Amino acid sequence: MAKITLVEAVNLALAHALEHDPSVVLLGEDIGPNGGVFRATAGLQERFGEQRVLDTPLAESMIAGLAIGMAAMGLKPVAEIQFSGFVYPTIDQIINHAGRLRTRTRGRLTVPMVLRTPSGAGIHAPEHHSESNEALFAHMPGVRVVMPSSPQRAYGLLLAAIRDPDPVVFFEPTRLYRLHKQEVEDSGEPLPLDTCFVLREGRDLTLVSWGAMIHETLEAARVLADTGVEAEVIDLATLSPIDYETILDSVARTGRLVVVHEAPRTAGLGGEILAEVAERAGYDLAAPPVRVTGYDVVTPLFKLEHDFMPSVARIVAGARRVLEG
Amino acid sequence: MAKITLVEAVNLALAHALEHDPSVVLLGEDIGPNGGVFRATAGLQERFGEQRVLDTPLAESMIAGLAIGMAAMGLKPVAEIQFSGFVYPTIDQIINHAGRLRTRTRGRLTVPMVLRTPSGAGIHAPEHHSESNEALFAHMPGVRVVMPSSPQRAYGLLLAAIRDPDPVVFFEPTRLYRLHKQEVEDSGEPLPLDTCFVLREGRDLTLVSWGAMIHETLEAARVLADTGVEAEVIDLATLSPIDYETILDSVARTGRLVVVHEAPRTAGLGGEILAEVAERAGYDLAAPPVRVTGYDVVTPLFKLEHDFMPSVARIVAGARRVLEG
Amino acid sequence: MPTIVAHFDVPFVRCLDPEGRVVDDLPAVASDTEALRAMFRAILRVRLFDAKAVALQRTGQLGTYASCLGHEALHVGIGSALRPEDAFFPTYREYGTQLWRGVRMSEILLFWGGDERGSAFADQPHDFPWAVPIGTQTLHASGAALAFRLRREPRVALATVGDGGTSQGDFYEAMNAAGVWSLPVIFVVVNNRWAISVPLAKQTAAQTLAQKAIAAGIPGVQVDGNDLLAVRAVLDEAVARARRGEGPTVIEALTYRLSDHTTADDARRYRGKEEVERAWAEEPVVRLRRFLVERGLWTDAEEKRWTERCQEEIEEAVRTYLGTGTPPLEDIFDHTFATLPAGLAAQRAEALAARESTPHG
Amino acid sequence: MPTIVAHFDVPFVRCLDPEGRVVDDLPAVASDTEALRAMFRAILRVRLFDAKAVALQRTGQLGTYASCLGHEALHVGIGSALRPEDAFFPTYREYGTQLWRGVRMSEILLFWGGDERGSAFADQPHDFPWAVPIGTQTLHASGAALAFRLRREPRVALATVGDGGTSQGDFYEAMNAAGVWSLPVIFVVVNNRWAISVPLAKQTAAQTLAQKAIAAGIPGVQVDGNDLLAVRAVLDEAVARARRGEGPTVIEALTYRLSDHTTADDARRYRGKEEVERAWAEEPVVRLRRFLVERGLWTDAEEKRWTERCQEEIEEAVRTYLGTGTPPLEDIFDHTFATLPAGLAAQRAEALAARESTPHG
Ligand SMILES: Cc1ncc(C[n+]2csc(CCOP(=O)(O)OP(=O)(O)O)c2C)c(N)n1
Ligand SMILES: Cc1ncc(C[n+]2csc(CCOP(=O)(O)OP(=O)(O)O)c2C)c(N)n1
Ligand SMILES: [Mg+2]
Ligand SMILES: [Mg+2]
Repeated sequence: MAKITLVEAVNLALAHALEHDPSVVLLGEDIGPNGGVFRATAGLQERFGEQRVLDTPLAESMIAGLAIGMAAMGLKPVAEIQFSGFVYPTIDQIINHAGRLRTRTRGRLTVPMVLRTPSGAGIHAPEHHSESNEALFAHMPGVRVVMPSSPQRAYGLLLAAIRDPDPVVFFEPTRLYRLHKQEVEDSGEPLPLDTCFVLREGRDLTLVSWGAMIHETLEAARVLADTGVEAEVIDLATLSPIDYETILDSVARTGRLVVVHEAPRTAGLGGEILAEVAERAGYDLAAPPVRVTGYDVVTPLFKLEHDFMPSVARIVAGARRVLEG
Repeated sequence: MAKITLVEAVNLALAHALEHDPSVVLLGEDIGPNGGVFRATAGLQERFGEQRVLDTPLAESMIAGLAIGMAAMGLKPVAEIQFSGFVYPTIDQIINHAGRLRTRTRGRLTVPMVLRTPSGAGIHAPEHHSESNEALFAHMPGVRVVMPSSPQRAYGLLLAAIRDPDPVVFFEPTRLYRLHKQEVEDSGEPLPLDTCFVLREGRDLTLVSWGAMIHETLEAARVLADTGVEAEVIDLATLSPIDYETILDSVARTGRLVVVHEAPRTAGLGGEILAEVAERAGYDLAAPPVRVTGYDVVTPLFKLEHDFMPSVARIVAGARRVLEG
Repeated sequence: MPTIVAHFDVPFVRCLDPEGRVVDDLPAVASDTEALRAMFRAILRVRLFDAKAVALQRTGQLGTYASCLGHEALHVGIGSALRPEDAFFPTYREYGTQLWRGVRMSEILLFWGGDERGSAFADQPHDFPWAVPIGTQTLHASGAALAFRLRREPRVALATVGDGGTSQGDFYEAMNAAGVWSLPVIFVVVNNRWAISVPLAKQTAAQTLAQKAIAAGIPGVQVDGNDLLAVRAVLDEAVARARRGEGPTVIEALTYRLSDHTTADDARRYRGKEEVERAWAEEPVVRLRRFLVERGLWTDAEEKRWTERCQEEIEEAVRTYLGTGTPPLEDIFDHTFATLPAGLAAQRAEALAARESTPHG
Repeated sequence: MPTIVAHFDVPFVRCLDPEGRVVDDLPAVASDTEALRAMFRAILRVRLFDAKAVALQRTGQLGTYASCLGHEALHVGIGSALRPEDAFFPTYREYGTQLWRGVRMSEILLFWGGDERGSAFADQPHDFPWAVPIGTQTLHASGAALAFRLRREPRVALATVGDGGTSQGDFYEAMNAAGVWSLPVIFVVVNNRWAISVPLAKQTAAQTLAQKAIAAGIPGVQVDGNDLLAVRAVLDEAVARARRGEGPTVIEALTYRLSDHTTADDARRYRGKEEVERAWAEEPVVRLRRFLVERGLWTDAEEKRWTERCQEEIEEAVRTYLGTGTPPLEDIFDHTFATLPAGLAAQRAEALAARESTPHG
């Protein structure tokens, strides 16, 4: 079993799905002969043909709208949006139709589609290529939002997303695409979409994060461990609907919560999680919870992107704040 | 001074702006001879001409994109989106350009535009006409989000929004359009976009809400008052950026917080406010804060819309929860 | 002197003039007596239904309703040209097509009565529900057609879109996709001259809406949408082409919105009486009736009997509608996802509890 | 037999063939010797700049960069046809136009070097910055043109959009708006045959991209975009029409992306060498040079001198760029709104403090 990167794990999951389910169809810009600008679909058109892996015209609302029509007619489309800054034209179709068709028709029509898109900053990309906009989708009823943070989870969660009978927006953290390798068995085993993953156990405080920031969050946990503080690290993984049981269980033990995300702070998912924890477990909290997030500014071009993304130091400082109360 | 409704106050503010600032131009679907489907622009084209009040083709991305181009060239466009369910095609233009152009060009180009749109349920409207999606816009850097809850505030806040040098998304609660009348002086006086409004003072708990739900929230405060509980009621009014000083000041006194909104709960603005208060004033809280919100479902068609919108009873129950701790 | 590198014509098809006189070759269906009569009956049926729905709204028994008055021939033309396995993607007015394809009258009323069960279509498995966000349905149709094409099914997708809807980017994206993959999809542009209060001249500078097809490199044709036979002529050809794998067609159907935009609208604010009167002279029922009566295919007596039967059916549908009551509150939770997530289950319980303590009308 | 109700031709204009031979009437500017020489110099200048930018990226001194190799005549044609008070709405490749209109080389490098100050354009007050979200800029151009029209200013807005960009709904919405209000706007479709890896045939079934104008009822014309004189011929006419208040034009300029899509792309994955070689035979510099040299308007010696001057200018720009350093962190906060809201002020302070404790490169 070879060690592979996250983007290779995405490719592996897509190949597995194409191989085992004839209703799976990939569509997107440059996913065919070019294999996707990040190579997530490399080799797939060659292997599965132009009927299964479709290069589309350049139009994101179109990609989403086509996928809805395809899904409602029984296919399982997996659509790629090339960068997260270009996902906005899909929002109308996703919120007004993908997430609604089941309830609008009381189950008569459903939309088992996946919308894959890269997410986040940190790869020196051009303007509009580095946004984190998962919170917009997490606010949409009827839509699942998922973001893996390792090759194994990318593989298992993507398979689960493709098999899920409802629409899933699947964010892939570009910064992790090639950062780590991990052994990934091509077992076809999905990972559950209704639980977070506890990546590290700890009794002193709970760090919740997702996507690329898991990397800094784990690093912060290691830095804290050096000072004798044991942080529990939870990868949210499925960002909507959120598995609060795991989080509340952890906070019940640690009494301290820090949520870390790259997206802007205001109306980000950190607010959602702090609020729910405060609401449901306020008395468990030994100290006010803390958010460590991107600022409420446009993701800067790359000369300043590292000042925008929460650093290990900022996470550690947040943890200290919550530890000192 | 006549008493007028909220929609008439909107009309009055628009007329005032058109009258006093030649760079103000209105555009939108059916805002001309028809005066807008809610009559917000009634009579304005007749009075100010087709060069100032423009009926547009039917395309919301177009309306937003045109407004950006107009604004960057020195006009002050006030665009109307006919119902909030149709605002989604504007998101790409609003987040990628309206909210970014200033920082992208380091102040060389700016976008002093207003995007007006109705918001919320409760008027027995057809499908897709009853959504509350303010949280999506509140997550966008560089964009102000405003929602008035009375004729006076509609007048003053809309004037302020039009004069503001940056983009403002202005939500008008349809349920309040004709519900109350209030004396509104056509003074041209704007209201500030950086403070909430304390509508009722109280020492026992803080109720924060906005838009149409202010109505139920005030009613809940009256119900509570009957039982001897004095609730402070804060109209958030400017939903982004949020005036936390007023909220924190109130919570410091009351120790108890309930946020009420009609939008779905997950990743709604209630989460944002609870989180910020928990983070900055966690020790002031005598009891876990509470959100009373719409559910995480598609706004139902009108037979069930009243079950979706937070009722006075649900707000009172939320208040009791936070009072009893 | 520039050379000409591309060249396009937009044809217009009409078979019957407003007086019901034959003015061009008739399509094959014109010699199928029973088909003609069935279509005319369907036209009358939807007109009667539509009038009742407006009346229900006027008497406070229905929410806002969008009348299809004047569009009936087009609707029935579409319905009768398709097969059951084809898929239809309507806007919010195409009751004539929907009734033909198995949607129940009571479902239409439920939808406008604020009840999602109106889109559950007990007898129509795969057609899309009404698309209120203008233009979005055109992409669903192209997506469905892409599914048919990929699975090699001989099915056709058909979307309607209004004259106003042709201004939406989605429509162009849908046509363009259809062109690229030569999809079995038909876009019928229902040019009823108005988008609420905006007349066609303020909607676009295009002389015809059929020519919008040229942008996608696909055929576009204009048809008299009040002339059932012309509608069938162009549709039969478009459907046959699509089914043979020869690709998409755009059909601009000229008709007129004889009603207000919806019952919430007052068209007198923005359009003159004369224009509406002129439009009445071209409406679809009279000409087809004349055509049929002159050929001995329809009689006043028959029309009276048929009208009565329709009225009975309509009354029955209204009773079903009015008797349906409020949907179960659980439904709004239980159909959000295939399986209820934990958080939503809690909200469901909360909602049911709230309903207990403060029941609504 | 259907009647024909509308009829359209798409003209194609070329003045110089790839060998620089005159094949059609020349525009007025062709007799303005100094203008011709200035345009040719500008073409050489941007080609030299572009090569340097690619080299900077290859040596790790610039971020991802989108080369304009092969588009230079079109860019300079656009730049020279406009007046300073007109407004330009580019995609991300139109350096030739931008340099003509006062954008600095160092600004272009700053932008691709990850620095917002690259879009601050010290010498160009109102042109839009690069539009990376494909197609969106076309609406800004129509909006600007609407502003000009409402204020009765004799200004013209011009947007470029790629062949791929013509698939975006925004483009149709922009053209349609331009048609409705007869706006002084020009859309130049830069048909370089590829949208990253997607060839034109997979982008649209339309035989030409000029015909997309027909959907909006506005004139569309195709031009050899590698032929500066043809570009000026069609642009001069379109600009004059727009300035006279006669409305918009769509110009499809046929050119070729001789480079990879960006420096992050490897075009060998999806297109053959022969195609690129054929395209090199049609590139814009050679034919204009021949035309000028044959008329005694340009010499090798001049080209050598000019090349040297450009290289100096470019080196100076590179020095400025490389010497610019990281923008002040405050800027990302201070330009979010005209005035800094309280919450953002706190975040600004936090960011500056974080920078203090863990400084970055
Ligand atoms: C995206 C969107 N914008 C606005 C509306 C509000 N609206 C409903 S119908 C309508 C006019 C539609 O005109 P047209 O497409 O010609 O269809 P018609 O009503 O004439 O059948 C408008 C603007 C909407 N439903 N969807
Ligand atoms: C909305 C959007 N979707 C996707 C992209 C990614 N992308 C950048 S350039 C490009 C191809 C553009 O092709 P074309 O319009 O022909 O312009 P060209 O690059 O050939 O100049 C794509 C898909 C983008 N920038 N914006
Ligand atoms: Mg219409
Ligand atoms: Mg291209």
